Parts: sequence; structure tokens; C-alpha cells
Amino acid sequence: MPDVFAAPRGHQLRLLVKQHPGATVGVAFIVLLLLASLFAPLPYDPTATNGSNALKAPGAEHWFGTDGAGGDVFSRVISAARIDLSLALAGTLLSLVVGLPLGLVASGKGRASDWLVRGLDAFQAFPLLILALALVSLSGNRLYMVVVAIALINVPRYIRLMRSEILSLRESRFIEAAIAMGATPGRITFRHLLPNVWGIVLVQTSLTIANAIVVIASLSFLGVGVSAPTPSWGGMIRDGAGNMSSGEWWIAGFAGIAVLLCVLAFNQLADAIGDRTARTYR
Amino acid sequence: MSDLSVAPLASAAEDVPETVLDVRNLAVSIRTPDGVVNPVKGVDLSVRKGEILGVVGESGCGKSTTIKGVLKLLGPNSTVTADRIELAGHGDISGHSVKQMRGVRGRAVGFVVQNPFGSLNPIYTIERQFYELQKAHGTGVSKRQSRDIALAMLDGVGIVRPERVLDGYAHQLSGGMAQRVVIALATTLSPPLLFADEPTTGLDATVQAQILDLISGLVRDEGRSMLLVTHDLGVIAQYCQRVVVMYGGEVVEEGSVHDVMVTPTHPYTQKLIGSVPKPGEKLNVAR
Amino acid sequence: MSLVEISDVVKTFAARQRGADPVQALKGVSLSVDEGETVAIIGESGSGKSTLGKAALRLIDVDSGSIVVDGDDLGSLDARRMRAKRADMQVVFQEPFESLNPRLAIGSIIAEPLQIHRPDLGTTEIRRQVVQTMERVGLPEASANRLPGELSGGQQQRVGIARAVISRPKFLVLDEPTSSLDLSIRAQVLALLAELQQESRMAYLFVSHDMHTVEWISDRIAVMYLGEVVETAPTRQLFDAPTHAYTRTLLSARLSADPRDRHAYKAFAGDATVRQTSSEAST
Amino acid sequence: MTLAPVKGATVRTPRRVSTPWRLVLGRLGFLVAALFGVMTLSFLLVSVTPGDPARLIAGPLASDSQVEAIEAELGLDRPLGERYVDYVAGLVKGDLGTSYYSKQPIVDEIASKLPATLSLVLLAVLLAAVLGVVVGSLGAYFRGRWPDSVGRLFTGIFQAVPDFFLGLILIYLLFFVAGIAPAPAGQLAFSESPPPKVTGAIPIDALVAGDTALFVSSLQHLVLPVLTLALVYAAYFAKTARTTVGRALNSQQVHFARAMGLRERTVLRYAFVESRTTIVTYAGVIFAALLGGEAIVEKVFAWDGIGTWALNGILRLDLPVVQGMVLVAGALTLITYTLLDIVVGLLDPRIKHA
Amino acid sequence: GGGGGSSDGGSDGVLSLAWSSTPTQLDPNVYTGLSWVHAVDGFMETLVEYDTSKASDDTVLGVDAVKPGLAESWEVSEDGKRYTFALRKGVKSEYGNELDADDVLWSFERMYSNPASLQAGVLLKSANVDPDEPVTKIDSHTVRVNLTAPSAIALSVLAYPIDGILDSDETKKHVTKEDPWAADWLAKNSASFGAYKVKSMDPGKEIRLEYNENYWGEKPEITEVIAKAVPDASARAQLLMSGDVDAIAEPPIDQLKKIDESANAEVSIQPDSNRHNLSFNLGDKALADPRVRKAISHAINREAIVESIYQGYAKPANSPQASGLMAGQPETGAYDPALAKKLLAEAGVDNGLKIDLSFSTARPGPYAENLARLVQSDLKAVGITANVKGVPSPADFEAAVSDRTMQAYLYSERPSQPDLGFSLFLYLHSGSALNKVGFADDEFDSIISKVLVTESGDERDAAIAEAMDIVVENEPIISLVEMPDLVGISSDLKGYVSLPTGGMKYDELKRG
Ligand SMILES: Nc1ncnc2c1ncn2[C@@H]1O[C@H](COP(=O)(O)OP(=O)(O)OP(=O)(O)O)[C@@H](O)[C@H]1O
Ligand SMILES: Nc1ncnc2c1ncn2[C@@H]1O[C@H](COP(=O)(O)OP(=O)(O)OP(=O)(O)O)[C@@H](O)[C@H]1O
Ligand SMILES: [Mg+2]
Ligand SMILES: [Mg+2]
Repeated sequence: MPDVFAAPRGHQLRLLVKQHPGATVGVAFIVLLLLASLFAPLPYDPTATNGSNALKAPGAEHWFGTDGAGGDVFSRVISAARIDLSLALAGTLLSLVVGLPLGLVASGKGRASDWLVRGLDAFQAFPLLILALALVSLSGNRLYMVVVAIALINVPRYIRLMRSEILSLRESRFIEAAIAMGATPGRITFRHLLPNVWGIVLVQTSLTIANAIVVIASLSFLGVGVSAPTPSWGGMIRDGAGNMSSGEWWIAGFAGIAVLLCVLAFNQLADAIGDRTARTYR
Repeated sequence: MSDLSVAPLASAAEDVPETVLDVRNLAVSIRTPDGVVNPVKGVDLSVRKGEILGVVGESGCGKSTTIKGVLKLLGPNSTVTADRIELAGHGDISGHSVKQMRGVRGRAVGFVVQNPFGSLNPIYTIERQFYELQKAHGTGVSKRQSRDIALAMLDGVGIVRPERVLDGYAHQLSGGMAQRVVIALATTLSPPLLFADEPTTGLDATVQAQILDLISGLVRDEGRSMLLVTHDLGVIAQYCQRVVVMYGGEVVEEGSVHDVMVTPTHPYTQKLIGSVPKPGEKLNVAR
Repeated sequence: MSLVEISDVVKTFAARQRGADPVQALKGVSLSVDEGETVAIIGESGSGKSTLGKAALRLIDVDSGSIVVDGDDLGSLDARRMRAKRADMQVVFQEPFESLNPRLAIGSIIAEPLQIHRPDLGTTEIRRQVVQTMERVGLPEASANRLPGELSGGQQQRVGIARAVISRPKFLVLDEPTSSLDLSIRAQVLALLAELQQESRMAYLFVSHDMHTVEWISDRIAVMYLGEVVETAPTRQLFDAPTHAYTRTLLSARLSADPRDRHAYKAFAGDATVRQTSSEAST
Repeated sequence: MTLAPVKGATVRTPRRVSTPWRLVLGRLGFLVAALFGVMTLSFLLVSVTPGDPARLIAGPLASDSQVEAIEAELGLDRPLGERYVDYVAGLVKGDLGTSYYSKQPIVDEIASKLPATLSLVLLAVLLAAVLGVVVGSLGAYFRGRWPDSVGRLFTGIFQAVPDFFLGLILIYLLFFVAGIAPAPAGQLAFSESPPPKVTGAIPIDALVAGDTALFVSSLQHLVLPVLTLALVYAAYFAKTARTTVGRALNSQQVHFARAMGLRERTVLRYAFVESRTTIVTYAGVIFAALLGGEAIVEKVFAWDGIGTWALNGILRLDLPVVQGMVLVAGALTLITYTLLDIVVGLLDPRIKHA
Repeated sequence: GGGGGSSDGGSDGVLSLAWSSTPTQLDPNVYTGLSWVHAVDGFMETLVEYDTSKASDDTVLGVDAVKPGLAESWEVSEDGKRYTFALRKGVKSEYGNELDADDVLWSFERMYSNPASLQAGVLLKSANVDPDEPVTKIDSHTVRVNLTAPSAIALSVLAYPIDGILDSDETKKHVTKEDPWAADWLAKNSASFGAYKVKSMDPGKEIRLEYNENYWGEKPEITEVIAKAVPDASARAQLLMSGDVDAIAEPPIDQLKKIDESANAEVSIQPDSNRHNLSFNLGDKALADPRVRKAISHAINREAIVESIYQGYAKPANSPQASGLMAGQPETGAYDPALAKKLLAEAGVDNGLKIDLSFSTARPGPYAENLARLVQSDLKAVGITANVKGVPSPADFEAAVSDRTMQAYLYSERPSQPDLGFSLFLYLHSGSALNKVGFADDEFDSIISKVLVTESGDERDAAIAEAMDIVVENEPIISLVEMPDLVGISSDLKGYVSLPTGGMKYDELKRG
């Protein structure tokens, strides 16, 4: 239903930028990285190799040095963003698409939702990384399974989050007021409950992306999921892990820093959104 | 009050000046993420010996901040300035360090706030909280003695079976009892001055009256003074001798309760007093 | 027959804590409210005042007893008819901010009852009525596009009232609508409620702690004690000649805001764990 | 013990109230049900995954009939339901099957690998909790000032760094560059042999055997992996501690304690005891998450625990190992949660003295 | 205690080794990977053994480089089908039981008890040993091994550790009804007549050998061997360089220089038959045409690969078979992108051939990923798009190799017998279980079948040359790199010679 009156929104974004410079820088970094990985002309072909130019230290010619096959680490780190970030985003999207409706169901009253949550408790007792690894590797290392694995890890989190949030919202006065007005359950859900969980869902989504980046890196570190020659940060860390011992730190180093920065950016964003949500609406 | 309680200021009792607390030009500024706020802008007030000074004003006008400012209880993101804060027996405490303030708090000034449950540590027994207080002020009182003192204090605030309260925890108390425990704690070291920040808000009317009777008794019977923050004009009218009216971080009117409430001079005070509903009268509603 | 007839209502809550006894919040309460009448409910905390208010609106289901509003027994209505019926009965809560959806603009909040019950009205008409109601309760039109968090407590409570009255209900439950407001604002809101009632002859069930307020606004007062109505009387009569002991205690605990009539406090021997601090105790 | 009905105050007591025994029994009941769920899921995980374990066991030179024979031996040719019943029956007898790869009983393998993981995880959580709580509490205490800013900077970074990457960096810095840490190759130096097995945890067994040199060496080998995990998870603790201790420091009881002239030390302690249940809960949750969650770190340090074991199991398609791991981690997690509920209940008088 | 300079726990008689893995069991009948062969090699005594004194710098020890082991001497019949061995007298096992013909008989019987065992299925089979009566007892100390046809590799097969002789008297004590061949006991215990016996073993973690006091030969300097599993290659290198271990297997290729430069250790480089290949599923249409394969072969710059990934420690593979097996083979796969393009054009796939190229870091090794990337780049230059895929699970990878589900993949192969005929048979004969590429050429098959039943000599060499021509024409497997036997070894350890078995003669090592 269209709102008869609506509050202006642009203001919120401006405050976010102003009061959370960390998050702003983080988002700018992610956007730049994504754009660069998709469109920017990289100094070298990220999949190219050059046998006679292996393991060169960072310098003017190769800003981040070269790896064991003579590939340009800078180009590879940048271009790895493409697959790593898009998998993370796809996994997060799938988690949302599955998790939100289930979360809504789980926050209903009654036994069914109770049991769903109990089942989740048991499920969350599983070693999730091991499960994701088993899922991807036993299914023949398909990339879409990485997305599924991320969803598998995160859907329960969304469900629990939605449930706890909605259950406490249901106790709140304005829901009671809506019932007293004669609002239908559908109206209560979509007009009163859901809009009030978006903030926290957004926070969780940012955290989920951060977590997904780490999960993807962990999987590729173990050689599962994204595989060479497609550059991926986890794969580069694995590739460079051995070289670290002989002093060639830059292969794993820069890839690891890329992961760190992305995760940091999304964590910051989550903090900022959480802070704004709390300040505006609570 | 019990004889067991420690009265460290007894020797100074003879030359207690007429004014127990004298605050001049107190101002507080607080840095927040949204900018600096100045909830208190130059407040003057004084509490005389043996009186209850009421402080009224609408929500957010700086009542709590004023008394926290006097005791330097505001967080590190705040700045408190004052020309002078004279506390009887301690001189000007406006320049006191946190460490010096520790000696003042609890010993020279007792403090009671609105939410008694929130004021008590939920994890420790009540007895332990009495003992921690003794320890903090280095009174050299043993655990046993502390318990005896606490028993006497609880008895003094009208608690029937104080042993059971002492061995229990805060959540096992009713609101009225919890507030009594807090008052007992606040007066254990016999501070000559009590700050009470809305000590009865949220309590039932009957309980509220009991608590007010209790604290006014503590002032009357033991020669204490009290600064009582409230937004209930009934409380002011019934229990206070003098009243300070605050508005927007400033004192707008001060005087005896009778003067201020019967013949208010400041427009805000007039509006405040006019807004108490009186049956049969049309409400004095200023939009 | 009064507009609202509450008879023999019993409500027991399962204990909130495992192992504790269930709470009998209402032990057979009967009460009626007439058109244009304000009936106040007073009593100490936990005596069941709010529960009664909610039961009267069927916001909670009762164990037994009946609630008849304008000829309809609420207990016999199915969910759909109950929702339709809610156009006639509304509520204003104590906590103004918590009663408003923090994500909706003030205008939308106020428009909601109309959107629910009068979908036939077009957006323009709804908008017109919202603006009109806002003006009536003293809210600037410009605040229609603002969020609840941007208003003061008094304004928030006006929003709550505007929302409650826009669908022109016949019966309004006011659960301590002013106790979280500052004194001066409280007076304004009370005056507003009185005016609105005069205009549309609504029936008010007014839950309150505050004797001054009750004394001023209500026609009749019901005193609740431990889930029961122990005394019901017209306001003046109750204040002048309380019959029940608990009522007397309540009255004696009332503090006059006039320093000229200071009087001694009379304790009520209800709280056995606390020794009486004042001489005179009555039962 | 009831002193008075909770009445006469708008401030109500906290909601979570229950007697300890009720709590314990309730949680144990749930534990049993959840364990059953974990068991079933782990069975399904292995039973429905594609792949031909019999061929894997038989080896590359085996004929089809030999593969079939092995299939029959494993009972893989029988219906799912029957196999499930067998599986559960086996579990009840403590039989989790046999590894395809090592041919060892899964129970034995777990028994030999679990102590290594447990000692690693326990120490890491302990260190993380201490570090994190100190940093977080300082941050909360000095909110907005430099200790807070510095703390938050490190918290942010360590929370964002993948643990295995941190492990590599620490190896690079502390082992290869500085040379102060021992080689990241297991729990003891190459030339050392584990002490006679008592608990299975090498440091403890070394102490039991009275071999101090071995004890010291085992501790030295624990340093890097423990530090890796501890730094990362200390960040989580710090964040939680900053919030909860911060909230406690802002609570009225702390203001009151200050107003009563209590020492800052005491005031901090008051704030801390109020937040300790949250922190203990958090420690339990992290401990549970690390069982299996630290597999990659184990791999980085060639730590012979259940994490590495499970990783290798997966890559070798050694399904009984995967199953065993899931079961053990699941069970341990559930047990941890149960213990946690009980401990928290006992730590908090609001729950204990209902 | 290690060698080197660092803290030395035990005496110098202790040899410490870091392997990438250690066996999970020791029964010679149960194939469990290479570390198992190496471990068994440590304690199992064979009838004949390789003679390290015949080692050379460029070729591996050949099939004829054998010397007496448990057999003091042997005779070969005229028709080359009967090998009569005179067993050494007074040889005692670690349990004190004396070696006799019954031990030999029982050992062989045991090998054939499992027709899928490596011995029965591959080794003895390719040496034409008669499965119906492999060994005949002549007297208590004389046995005859029966062949169905002459074989050039009969002796080298008998020198292979898992074909060694068990102490049947002791082993039989551990036989049970369910376990008629004492497999359970042999999984953790040794029962042979070698210089060492198993002291202890922790499956997958470590194995310890110690000197067998009853050993018939000279007492070796090394009296105890400890091999532990250190899966991480750089960790192994680190242990070696710090002097904690005496030798490491599979040293990390990118750290070989470092090892050589270190004070304590060096890299031993000796000839070997190990090759890193680009293998195909020849059943695949696109790759069925030999011209395409040749084109691929010419497209790859092996020199660059060797220089970058292998840091010059390996050699480009420019011959159809391992050069260590035979010198002077025809040259193949010279780097010539132009020729490659031409060949592709001839084959009609000049506009865009796409192949899937899989790899596993378990085989050939961690550098497989970079190897795949280099190959991909090279192929791209001639217009072939290689879609590189990593297979994380080694088990999955091996299964895919066996099932021929991968179009092209990187692989490594090392024949267990140092013989060209054997190698050709093993990897390319359509009847061989290890012909994983699926090469099937009738002419080749018939030549190799003949080679297998021909004794060493000119006739055999001529047949092999003929077969090699077919291989050159077809290039069924594209070899990229010839790996020497690389072992990181403590500088003070002398006497290491690479064996065709892949193992090490600990009893010949000396410190100094
Ligand atoms: N720590 C703080 N940070 C930001 N603003 C603060 C802080 N403490 C107080 N304020 C602001 O200072 C003003 C005065 O607050 P204070 O609590 O003293 O009011 P009060 O008169 O006690 O009100 P009430 O009757 O509601 O208790 C308010 O506007 C409040 O928002
Ligand atoms: N949902 C519920 N579940 C369990 N018990 C409840 C519930 N709601 C109310 N109660 C109990 O019912 C009793 C009456 O509560 P009610 O809220 O009606 O009191 P009240 O008179 O409105 O008190 P107050 O003045 O504090 O608002 C109390 O003991 C309360 O604890
Ligand atoms: Mg205040
Ligand atoms: Mg109520």
C-alpha cells in the first residue's frame, strides 16, 4: 500500500557518510575494487604466466611482485575480487532469499516454529566449515555449491535473527496498537514487523558478506571451490604459503590483505548501519 | 539512627555552618557524537542544614546532571565547571580530584536514585554490598561488624527481618524494600547530606508515601540535609522546606515552598503549578 | 444498557516464570461505561488495571465472563468481525513512543485506522482527514512527514490520540495516557482528551495511578485491588466518603500540591514485610 | 527463598528464572533430542552422498567382484533404513565404523586426535577471553579516548583477518624472521617422542611423566597456533566485552557504587561481575564453534588434531571420518551449550535463587 | 636425534627422516601408496637386491644391476623360464627363525592369495611368473621360481620390497580363522630377514625401525631409523636445514636452492625414471588425432617450465620414455609453436580447440597448479583454450584418472621396474591395468607382448626400438618434465644411492 505520508530518506545516508567515515571509506574501497576487477585495464593478464619471470619481488614493473608461475600478483589480486566478491554476494543473496521467508515462518507462534528453531539449534552444532567443505568437495567441486554452502551456513543465522527480533517486536506496544486498530495479520507483518527488522537484517547481511568472503577464501585455501588459474585470494594464499618460508611473502601477503580489507569494510558497514538503526529508531 | 553507625564527622559537628552545600555557577557540557550539549548552564543552589531542598523542573532540564556534576559522577566525555562548590567540612570541592571525591561520596554525601533495583549489584548479596562500602572507605570495620551495622541500618529503615534481606539478592526484593535497602546503604556512613534523585518515581502511591516519610524522618530526626529531585509538585509541597525550579539547564526560581508554590513569579513556574489538575477547575493549559 | 458492559471477567495468566504459580489478574470483574462517560480505574501496580483495559478491547482473551460493546458480545465475534468492530473501540497507551511504529511517518500512522476500516475513502480524502485530525489534536501539519523519534513526548502522545480518534470510535481505553509526560504537557493532553470527549461523546475507560488526574477527569472511579474491583463510586462521592479500607489508604497517600494543606501520611497495612513507619494503620 | 512477592514496583525482576535442577533436566532432555538429530543428519550426510566407497577401499587394481564383496561387507547394498538401524546400534555400542583410508576404528582415531584439538582450543579460548576482555573492558572504561581507539583498531583488524592467514603471518614473522617460535610442524620437535599416553594431551602427559623438557617443548609448540586463534577470537571477545562491560559501566548500580565512594577498581569489578555471564556464554559459543572451525589453522600448523583429520578425511573421501567428525563436533557443541546453560545459571543468582 | 649440528638426542646411529606421509599399515599385500613401499623396503629382505655399486650418473640402476640377497646365488635355465635360487644358510629372522624354502613358498603363496595385490596383479604377472606354481621347493635351501615365458625383469621384480620373504614360522603364529594370512598382525609388524625390524609404528604418523640383531650381514652404522610424517613440504625443508632431520623426501621444489645454500644440508640429485606428464583420455574425440597431441607437445615450452617452476632442478622431457631408462632415445616435443599451429591446421582444429585440463596438487605435487597455468598460457599461444580445473580431493582425482572422465590432466608416473619394456607395457599396453590414457594400438600391443617374453638382449632391444617408433608417432602421453631423484639430505650423510624401488638402503649410509 502506498504511504499517505513518507519521511524523507536522503538525510540518513548523509548522516551515515558523515558519522561513519570508516564505513564510507570501506564501501568506497569495495566499489572501487569491484569496478577495477570488472572494467579496469590491469597491467597484466591475470591468468598469464611467464616462466622466466617467476617470484620477482614487488617493484616498479610488478607492483605486488610475481608468483611462482610468473603471474603478476597485482593483477591477480585485483581480478580475484571478481570471483570472490561475486560468490560472496551470490551466497548472501541466496541466504537472504531462503532465510527471510523461513525467518518469518519461524517467528510465528506455535509448535511448528518452535521445532524449526530447535532443529536449527541442532544443525548449528555442526562444524560448519567442515560441512561446507564436504558439500563442495563431495559434489565434485562445483562453484554453485560454494554459494549453497554459504547459504547453508547463513540461513540459520537469518532465521534466528528474524525470530528473536520479530518475537520481541511482537511484544511491543505499537503492534498491540495495530491489533487494536483492527489491522489484519498480513498488514501487521508487512507494514509493522518487517520494516522494523530491515535495519538489523541489513547489518546481518553486511556481516554475512564479510563471513562469506572468509569462507570462500578458506575453501580456496584448501583447494576447494575456485580453482586455478582463476585467481582467488584463498588460492593465492595457499599458493604463496610455501613461499612465505623462503621470504617471498608477497603472493600470500597481498591476497591476505585484500581479504582483510574487504572483511574490514563490510564489518565497518555493519557497525555503521547498526549504529544508525539504533539511533534513529530505538 | 543506630549507635553502631560510624559518624566520622562528629567532631566537626559543632561548627557545621548554616549552609551545608553551596554551589555557584555550575555548568556541564557533554561531548556526544552529535555535538556538544550543555545540559546545565550556570546553576546556583544551596542546601541548608536540616532542610529538604526540592528541585523541580520538566524532564531533561538538567536536574540529574546538576547533582551528578556536583559529585563529579558524569562520564569522561563531560566537563564540569563551577566557581565554587562549598561542602561543609570539606571546603571547596570544585577542584577535587577523582580520588579526593571518593572520600566525599558516600561519606559526606549519600545518594539515592530512582531505580532501586538498578542501584543494587544483582550478583552480590546485600550483605556484601554493605561490606564493600565499609572497605571502600577504610573504616576498618570487620565483616562481622559490618553485618551488625547493616542489620541495624535495615532495621532503621523499617525492614522487618533484616537477616533474610542481607543474605539475599536484589531481585528477591520488592520495589519498596529495595529502595529502603538503597537508603540504608546511602546512610550507613552517616553522611550529613543526602542527594535523592526521584527516589519514589515508579513506586505505588502508598509505597511512595512510606519512602518519603522515611527519608524526611532521616533528615528531621538526625539533623541531616537533603536535596530532593522530583517532578511531583505534591512531594515538594508536602515534604520540602525550600524549592529550586529549573528550566532548560538554569535555575529560574528559588525560595521557600510556600512562596514559590502559592505565589510563583516566573512564568514557567506559574505554568507548572497551574497544570496540576484541580477538580472542578478548568485546566490551566498553555499550548 | 450501557455502551460497554463488562461482567464477571476472569483472567488467569500462566506464570511468566517456570515453577511459579499462575497469576490471577482479574478475579471476576464487572464494570460498565456509558456513552460520554469517563470511568477511571485506580489501584496499585499489578492490581490488574491494564489487564482489564485490554480485556475490554479483547486484546487478550478472557477465561470467563462477557464484554459487550455497543450490543455486540466481543467473545462471540469471529476474527473478521472483531477486526471490523475495532473501528468503534480504540486505545491509547502510557508509552507514547513505543506505541508508534518508529519507521512510519506520523501522517501514515494517523491514517492507518482509516486505511484499515475505510478503504473506500481515496488517498486525498484520507490525507484531508489526517490533516484535520492533526490540527484538532494540536499537531503542526508539517510534522506529518516526520518520524515519531523526531517528536517530543507530548507530541508523540498527541499522535497516539489522533490515531485513536480518527476513526470516530465510541469507546476509548486510555491506559495511563499521561503518566510518562511532564506535568505541563500532561495537563494539555488531559484537556485535549476532555474536549474530544465533549465533542463526540466517547466513552472513556481511564486507567491511572494519579489521584489528581483521576479526580479531575473522571465521572466515576473503580478501585482495583489484587484483581478485584473493591469499590465503584462517582468521583466526588469516592473522594469524600471512601467505603473500602484500601481506597482510604490510596486517598491518604495522595499528596496535595498545595503546601497549605500539608497532612500526615496514613499508612496502609498491605505490605507485611515493612514495618509501619507511621502511627495510624487501618485495615 | 522468597522474601516478598514481586509487587509494588514497576521495575520487574528479570525474566529468566528457574531452579537449577529444572534447568539441568530441561537442558539434558533437549541435549538427548538434539544429539539424536545430529546423529541422523551425520548418517544422511554420508549415506546420500554420491561416490563409491567400496571401490575406494578396494584400490585401483581390484576387480568388480572384489568391489562387490567389499560393498556387501560394508552393507552398502542394503536398504537405507536397515543401515540406519545398524548405524544407531553401532553408535550405542560405541562403534563409529572404520576409516576407509587408515582402516582404524573411528573411535580410536578420535580418541587419539581429540586431545590435541581440545588442548589447542581450550588454551586459545582462554587466552582469547583474557586478552579480549581486558582490551574490551579498557575500551569500555576509556570509551572514546585513546585506549579505546587503539583497542578498536586492533579489534577491527583481528576480527577481519582470516585465522589461517594470521597463522601464516605469525609463522613468517616469529618463526622464519625472528626465529623465536619452533617450526610449525606439529606438537613436538621432530626428535621428541610423545610421552606415555595418559590423557592424550601432550603437555599434561609430559607433566605426568615428569618430563619437564618435553612439557616446555610442547608448550612452545602450542604458542603459535594458540596465539593465532587467540588473537582472532580475542577480537570477538573484545567487541562483546566492550559492549557488555560498557553497558554495565553505564548501569545504575555502577553509578550508585561510584556515588557511594567505592574504589574505581571495585566499580570495575561490579561492572564486570554483571557482564560475566555474557562473557562466559560467549566463551562457550566460541569454544563450540572452534571445534572443527579451527581445522584450517590445524592444517597450517600441521597440528594432528581432529580438524586436520577431518579435512584429510573429506579430501580422501573417507566418509566414516567425515561422519565421525560431524558427530563428535556436534555432540561436543551440544554438551558445551548444555554445560554453559548450567554454569551461567549457577553464576547468576537471578537464575539460581528463583 | 638428528644429524646436522643441532641438539642430538640419541647416538649417531639414529637416522631421522621426514616424509610427506608415513604408511597406515605394513602388510605387503595391501597396496597403500608409495610411503608404504618405502617403509616395507626398510625391513623386508628379498631374494636378490639392487647393487648400488653399479650406480651411474645418468641412468638408473637397471634390471641387471642386482646382487645376491637372501639367495646366495642363482641359475637361469636355458629357456630362461626357471630361476633356481640357492638360499643363504644360517640366515635368521628377528624372531630367530631360520630362513628356508618353506618361507619362500609361503611368501609367494601369500602374494597370490589376493589376485588384486600389486604383486599378483602387476609385478609378478609382468615378469611372467607362473601363477599356478610360482615357486617350487627343491630342497630345504633351494627354490625354483617358475616363469611361463622368459622375462628380462624377473630378477628386478624379485628385488622389489613387497616381493620379499616373510618369516613364515612367526607369521603363521598370528593366523586366525578370519585372517588366514595374518594380515592384521603384519599390518603393524615386520617378519623378515633384513637388517632392520619394525620397532614401533603409529599409523600415518611415524614408523621406527631398529637393527635386527640376527641380521646375517655386516652390522650397519645406522642402527635406528625414525621416519615421521611432515605433510608440509616447507616444514620438511625447514627441519632439514635446521639439522633436525637427516633427510627429507619430496623436498619443496621452490626451496631446493635454499637447501643447497644451507650449511647443514644439500639436495641429492640422482637419475630416476619419474616423469611429470600431460595425460589424456585418448577416447576423447578432440584428442584422438595424434597431430593434435603432437601440436600440444610442440606448443609447450618445457625449458621455461623447468627453469621457473622446477628452478632448473629437473630436465625437460624430450624423449618418449624416461631417459634414465635408456640413453639415446629419439627426440620429441621440441618447443616449436609454429609447428604446433601447422599441425593443428592439418588436423582441422586450427580455429579454437577447447580442452579441460585438470590437476591435483597431490600428484605430481603442490606446484601442479602453476604447472597447469604455464601449460595453459603456452597452449593459448597456439590457439588452444585450456580450461583449467583443480580437483581438491586426491581420491577424486585418482578415481577420475581410472575412470577416464578427465579430458586432459597433469600426472606423474614412475615405473617400479627400471626397464623400458616394462614401462611401455605398464602405461601403454591395452592389457595393462595402469594404461590410464587408454592407448590401444594393435601393432604396439603385439610388439610389447613379445618384449615381455623376451630375455634381455639385442632381439628385445630391437623390438623396443620398434615400439618406441609407434610411441613417437602417437605421443599418447605428453611428458613435460623428467624429475630426477631429489632428496634433501644432511651434508654429513654419505652413501645415499637412489634405488629403482624408491627406497633407501639405510644399512649403506655412513656419517662423516
Ligand atoms: N551522557 C549524556 N550524553 C548526552 N546528553 C546527555 C547526557 N546526559 C544528559 N544529557 C542531556 O542533558 C539534558 C539534561 O539531562 P538530565 O538527566 O539532567 O535531565 P533531568 O532534569 O534529570 O530529566 P528527568 O526528569 O527526565 O530525569 C538532557 O537533555 C539529556 O539529553
Ligand atoms: N502476559 C502476561 N503474562 C503473565 N502475567 C501477566 C501478563 N500480563 C500481566 N500479568 C500479570 O497480571 C497482573 C496484573 O497486571 P496488570 O498489567 O494488569 O497490572 P496493572 O494494574 O496495570 O499494573 P501497573 O500499574 O504496574 O501497570 C500482574 O501480576 C502481572 O504480572
Ligand atoms: Mg533525571
Ligand atoms: Mg498497567
